[in-house]
Amino acid sequence: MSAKPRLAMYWAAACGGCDIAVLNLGEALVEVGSRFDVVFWPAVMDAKYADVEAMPDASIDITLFCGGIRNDENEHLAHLLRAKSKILVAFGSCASEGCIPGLANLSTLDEILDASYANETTDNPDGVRPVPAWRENGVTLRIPTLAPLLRTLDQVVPVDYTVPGCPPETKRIEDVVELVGKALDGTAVLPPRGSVLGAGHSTVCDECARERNVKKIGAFRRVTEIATIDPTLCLLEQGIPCNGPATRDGCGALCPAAAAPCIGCYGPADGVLDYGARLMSAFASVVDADEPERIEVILDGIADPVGQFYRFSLASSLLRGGREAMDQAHRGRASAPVGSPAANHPAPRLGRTPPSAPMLDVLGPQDHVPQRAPTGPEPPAPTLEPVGGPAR
Amino acid sequence: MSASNLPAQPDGARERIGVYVCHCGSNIAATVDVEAVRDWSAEHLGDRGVVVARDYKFMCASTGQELIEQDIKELGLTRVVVAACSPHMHEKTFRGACRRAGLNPYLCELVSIREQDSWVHTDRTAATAKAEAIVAGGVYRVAHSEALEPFRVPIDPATLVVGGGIAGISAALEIADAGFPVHLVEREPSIGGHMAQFDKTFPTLDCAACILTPRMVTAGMHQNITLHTWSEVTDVAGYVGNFTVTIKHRARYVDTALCTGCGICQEKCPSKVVDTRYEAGLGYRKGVYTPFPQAVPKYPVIDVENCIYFEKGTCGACKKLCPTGAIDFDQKDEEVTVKVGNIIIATGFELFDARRVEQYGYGRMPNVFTSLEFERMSNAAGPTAGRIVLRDGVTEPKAVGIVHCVGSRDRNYNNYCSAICCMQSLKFAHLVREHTDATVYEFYIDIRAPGKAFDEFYQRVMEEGSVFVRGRVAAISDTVRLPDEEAHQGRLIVSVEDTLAGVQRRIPVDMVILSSGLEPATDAQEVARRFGITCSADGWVIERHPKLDPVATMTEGVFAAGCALGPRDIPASVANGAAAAARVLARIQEGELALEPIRATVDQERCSGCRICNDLCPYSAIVYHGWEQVSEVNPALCQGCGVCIAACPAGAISGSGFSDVQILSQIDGLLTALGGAPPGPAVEEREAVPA
Amino acid sequence: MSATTAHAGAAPAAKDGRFEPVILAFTCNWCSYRAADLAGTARMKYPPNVRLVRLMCSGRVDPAFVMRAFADADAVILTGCWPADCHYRIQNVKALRRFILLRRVLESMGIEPQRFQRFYASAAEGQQLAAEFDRIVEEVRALGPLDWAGRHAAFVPSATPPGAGVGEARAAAEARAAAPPPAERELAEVTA
Amino acid sequence: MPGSGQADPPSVREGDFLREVIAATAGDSRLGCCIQCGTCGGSCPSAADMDHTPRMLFAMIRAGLRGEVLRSTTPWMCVSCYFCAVRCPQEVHIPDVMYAVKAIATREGVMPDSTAPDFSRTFVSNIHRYGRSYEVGLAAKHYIRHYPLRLPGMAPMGIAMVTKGRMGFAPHRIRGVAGLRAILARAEELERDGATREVPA
Repeated sequence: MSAKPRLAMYWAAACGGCDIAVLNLGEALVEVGSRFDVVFWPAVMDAKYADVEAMPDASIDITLFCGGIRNDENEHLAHLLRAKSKILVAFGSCASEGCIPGLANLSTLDEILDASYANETTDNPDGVRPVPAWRENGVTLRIPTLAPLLRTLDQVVPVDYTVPGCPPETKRIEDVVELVGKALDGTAVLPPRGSVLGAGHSTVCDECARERNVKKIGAFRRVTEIATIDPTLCLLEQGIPCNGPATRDGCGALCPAAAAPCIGCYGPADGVLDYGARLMSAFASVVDADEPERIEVILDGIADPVGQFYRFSLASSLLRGGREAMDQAHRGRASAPVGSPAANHPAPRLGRTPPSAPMLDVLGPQDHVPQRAPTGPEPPAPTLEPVGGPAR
Repeated sequence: MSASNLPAQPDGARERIGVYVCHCGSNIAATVDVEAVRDWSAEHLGDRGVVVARDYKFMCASTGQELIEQDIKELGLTRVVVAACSPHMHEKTFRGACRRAGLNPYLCELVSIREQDSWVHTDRTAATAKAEAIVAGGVYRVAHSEALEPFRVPIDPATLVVGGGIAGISAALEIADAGFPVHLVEREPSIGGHMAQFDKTFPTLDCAACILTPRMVTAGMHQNITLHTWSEVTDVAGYVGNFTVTIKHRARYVDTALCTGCGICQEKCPSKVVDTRYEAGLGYRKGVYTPFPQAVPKYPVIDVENCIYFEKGTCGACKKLCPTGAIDFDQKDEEVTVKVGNIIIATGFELFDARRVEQYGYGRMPNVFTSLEFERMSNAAGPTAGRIVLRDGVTEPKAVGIVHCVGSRDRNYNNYCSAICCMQSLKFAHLVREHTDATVYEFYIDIRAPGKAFDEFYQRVMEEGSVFVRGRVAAISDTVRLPDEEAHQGRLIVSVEDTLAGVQRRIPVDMVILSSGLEPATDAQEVARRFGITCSADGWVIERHPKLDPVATMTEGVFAAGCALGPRDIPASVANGAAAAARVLARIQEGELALEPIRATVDQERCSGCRICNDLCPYSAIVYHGWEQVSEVNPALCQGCGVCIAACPAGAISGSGFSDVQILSQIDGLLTALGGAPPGPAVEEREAVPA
Repeated sequence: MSATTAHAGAAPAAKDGRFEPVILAFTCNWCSYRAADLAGTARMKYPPNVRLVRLMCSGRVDPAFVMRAFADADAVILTGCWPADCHYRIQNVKALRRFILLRRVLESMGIEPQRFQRFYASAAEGQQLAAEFDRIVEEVRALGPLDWAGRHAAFVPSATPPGAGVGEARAAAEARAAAPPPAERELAEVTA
Repeated sequence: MPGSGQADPPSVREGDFLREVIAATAGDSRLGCCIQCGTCGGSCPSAADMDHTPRMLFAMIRAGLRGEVLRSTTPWMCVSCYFCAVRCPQEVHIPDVMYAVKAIATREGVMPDSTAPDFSRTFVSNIHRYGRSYEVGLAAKHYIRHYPLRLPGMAPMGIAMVTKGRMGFAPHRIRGVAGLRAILARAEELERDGATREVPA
């Protein structure tokens, strides 16, 4: 076994942007390479699933898992990497809340396949459809089978940490790498299991420099419908549906700074059960009309409500995330210890794994059954025991 | 030690919950299988912490409550769920039982299987299943309840009474007599209200002025009462116990420090104005005036719209002739600020405008009068010195028609019964008979005389010879139509169906009195908004509870009395005023007030200052700190509606008593008590105890 | 024990094979819950399919509560005070605004508007409340079960012919779930 | 029981007849909300010619006096002036109820005056032809057909009305009679299909 901590990164149902964001670390990547022994990273190195299967359980120290779970290959890898990893990180919006691939949850599989193989843009006279397995010349060819819904990583296996963003900002990735490094050195402790890394605890508005006033929205408009956007005033107050108020901070409010509304890629703030529900509740609350007819007219300004409120979070939402999202909401709640700080939040860590800290040495899938943390002031911080002896 | 602080159970995982299912005699047990609910709870809610489930004939009886107290002490319960009647009925009862046993009362949940189940359903199986779901909802919810302490605010001993009619005067006197300061605000130059305009009061025929003016004088001279007449409340800030009220004193142009109320200015003023307010348009007043001789305070006001000095800059007779030099044309409106702990709204009513019922011809036909006009006419101190005459001022009527329900009980105007018009109309009949020889017709739909000695008065008016025609007047006309009516040319013809005879009648009279209904003041909605109280669509103030809390409003610290609440007579208004005063006094005596601790709080760490919530609170309880860019809820102003909690996009606002996790858990219980999770492991001490 | 049902979440006992929807109704403490109290005191009858959640104000209803309810309920009702009669003055209007937007989103997500309804009920309108519950229960009964979990099974593609009902698609999904993982399946089975 | 035209024992029938009339009335009649105040009877220009005031007719409907109600002259004397409906404090749609009672009576052939339906038919045919009422023609035709001997007695009033401009000697024809006929034809068609109740008001 190598003396360096072992790192893996994997790319399931995602666009690959997260891998690129990591590569964007530039010189810091060298630091990663020197600190970690990269054992599995299909985007940058050759590796076979069999190699991973051959590893002992919990032999990878940390796995950054990108992408949602759309097919049985994704699911297999999720379980495999869960078993082999001490810390499994849902990395990026796809793994943590489904992101753009998750929008397919609005369609049935037949509709999805039709869109790919049988619409007017497709030249497919024989109506060929993919088959999961095909025997040709005595060889069985297999492709993964699509799952009925795209699921987030934590709807499939327990997840230790989440790094949000589409993709996560490179600077934030650096912070995470630094934190993990320090934890390995014993100079920092990791936050409780279930925490979000590389982001803040409030919302984009917290980082946004625009001036904000009491909100009353008389009309929603698209950016393109506005001749001049006030450079200093809150976009929402200008009628532009900006998702900033409901979106976790950490990005530095880059979009609003560029006069583009926040679209919500950093996901919900701490403790929010359903991102879209929060956002639509907020928007509707400040609609400046009391009569149903007038309210309807104002809301007509939101052209695609589901797209507006669930662009990134549909697969983790209560409804289109399906039963898993609901059940997770239950588990999350049931596990919130009354009297602990987590219970003081109205919706404790819903949709994530329970907030007890991962103990690297005993971490394993069997430990992820929902359980209550001991009552106490804080869930215990994880003790990250450096693998292969203390550094230096 | 409160039981909520008991050491955690060995597994550290579970509350110890007791479930108590009430039979309510047969009210619940006849439709819900109470024993089955008890057994089901013990068996299936164990994994949720239920350690004991009992049923009992009457949980609210002292023996039932003792059962709970005993279990809290002996079984160490940390949460209690009672399945019985509506929380509006007995929540306080069971919370009290828990408190006596040392358990924080907010850890007790009363779920209704009576009003919301056994009483509205007939299918026993379905009602029992629903009861089980309701109990599960309560158990799931209570596990996440928190121990709460009532919110305490100090009470400023001063009280604001808005409206100087008989209700407001009564309230003010009660409080002032008890030794506490009162600010009495009246829009008119004098207190007294509508009662000051009346001649007699039904059914006793007391002289209204004789019984009212002593009270006005007492109020005016009371050391604890500060009168703010010719004044209006312009702003109310703060909250129960601690209101800051801004009162605008309109300029009187009379220096009250110098004025002796001698009346010379009124006497010498050359400007004569029709008095539409006090004399209801039947009489005159001067440009400088007190509304009536017994006015309190005695100081006149100058009506700038009808003052020659203000119109043309000439005259100034009052100023020249005032012996004390009290006339001050340069006076300005003034605003004063007072601090009060409680507020009583007694803003009264306005008369329905009878012009709106066009077929009755008021305003078009001179000898159609309103009830208020007749009150002034019959008043010995009024414009006709008590003579009942036609509009020409001399002719006595030979026949008088009194029309009931004008603008009341009518979907075209007001749906409600104005309550006082029947008795008022009977009083009019009596007065007409007393003053004239006229035939009196009472046109009525129903005679509503439910008060003390009311029906006796009705009998008396019948015995006096008034003619009662049961039928709502269709129209009043001043032109004859049929040949045999020629003799009545120039009189008024009342068209009515005599519903007892089943025939249409056209009855000639000389005078018609329209018994107009009562309406809220035209600015009632605005007043309501200013004081943060609620009005019905009609405009009457809504009581906190129409039966059990009839003088409190939905807003803490704001009470209401008299016709502001709806049409009522003088004794009811006086009783209201005293009742509101009693409520206020009880609070002043206590020194502080315990409020339900259902409040919203903002987690400052998670608030990003987006300001979505800022305008959502009708009580202005949410304040924004611009420097820190965070919002905060003032718990004393917060009424606990929870709108901001549901609106906060960051999930930064949470609510005690109705937290997200409580509500979501209740939904879980109601819908999936056993849908997802299998029943938990058996708990040894868990038991279902038969009654 | 004599428990009538082991499943409190189950629909009220079905009679004559009739579908019995489960409906959750959010009520406000001051008007609609008191209307429900009144319906009870006056012994008016409405179907047992409706279960109430009492909140202080209809404006407390968070869209997430509604979504959570749809996981298991066939319909959700939002009730509160009449527009001018809100105990909290104007907060029911906020509930109205949210209701309208939420209903749009739910429709886009595939939930029929009849499954999410609202009405006003003052504290005096027990009869109206009961009548509205009657009406909504019948409307939802006519729509059939929402069956949110089952609908996700319909997302499975397969041999299910187009237009096959939810039930068949669900059966297909169950069969798939019961089958061994693809790697171990016989070719004939997967290519069939 | 339709067709009997007899007074039924009130204890059995009373609710039924009220329901029947309400069902037969277009829209929401609010008949059940009548408070018997008599505003309608007091307002009615024809009340003197009626055997019962409208209010009393409503009381009789409630009392289940089916036969008496259908034989009453009241609905036939109603001139649809709508005074009652405008003034009614309970917003009862009184003229609509009158039409409903007339319709039931006509269907069952129970009516105080056998010429009444014929009068209505003549009136309607005038509407079809001219698009509005034609009083001289209506009165003349009605009297010639049913009471020829009484015609001379009516002449002075007729002449007085014509000379004072209250009645035109020749019929006035509206513009677009064809359009009106199409509307009426469609209405009849809907009525035949039993769909009238579904047409939005």
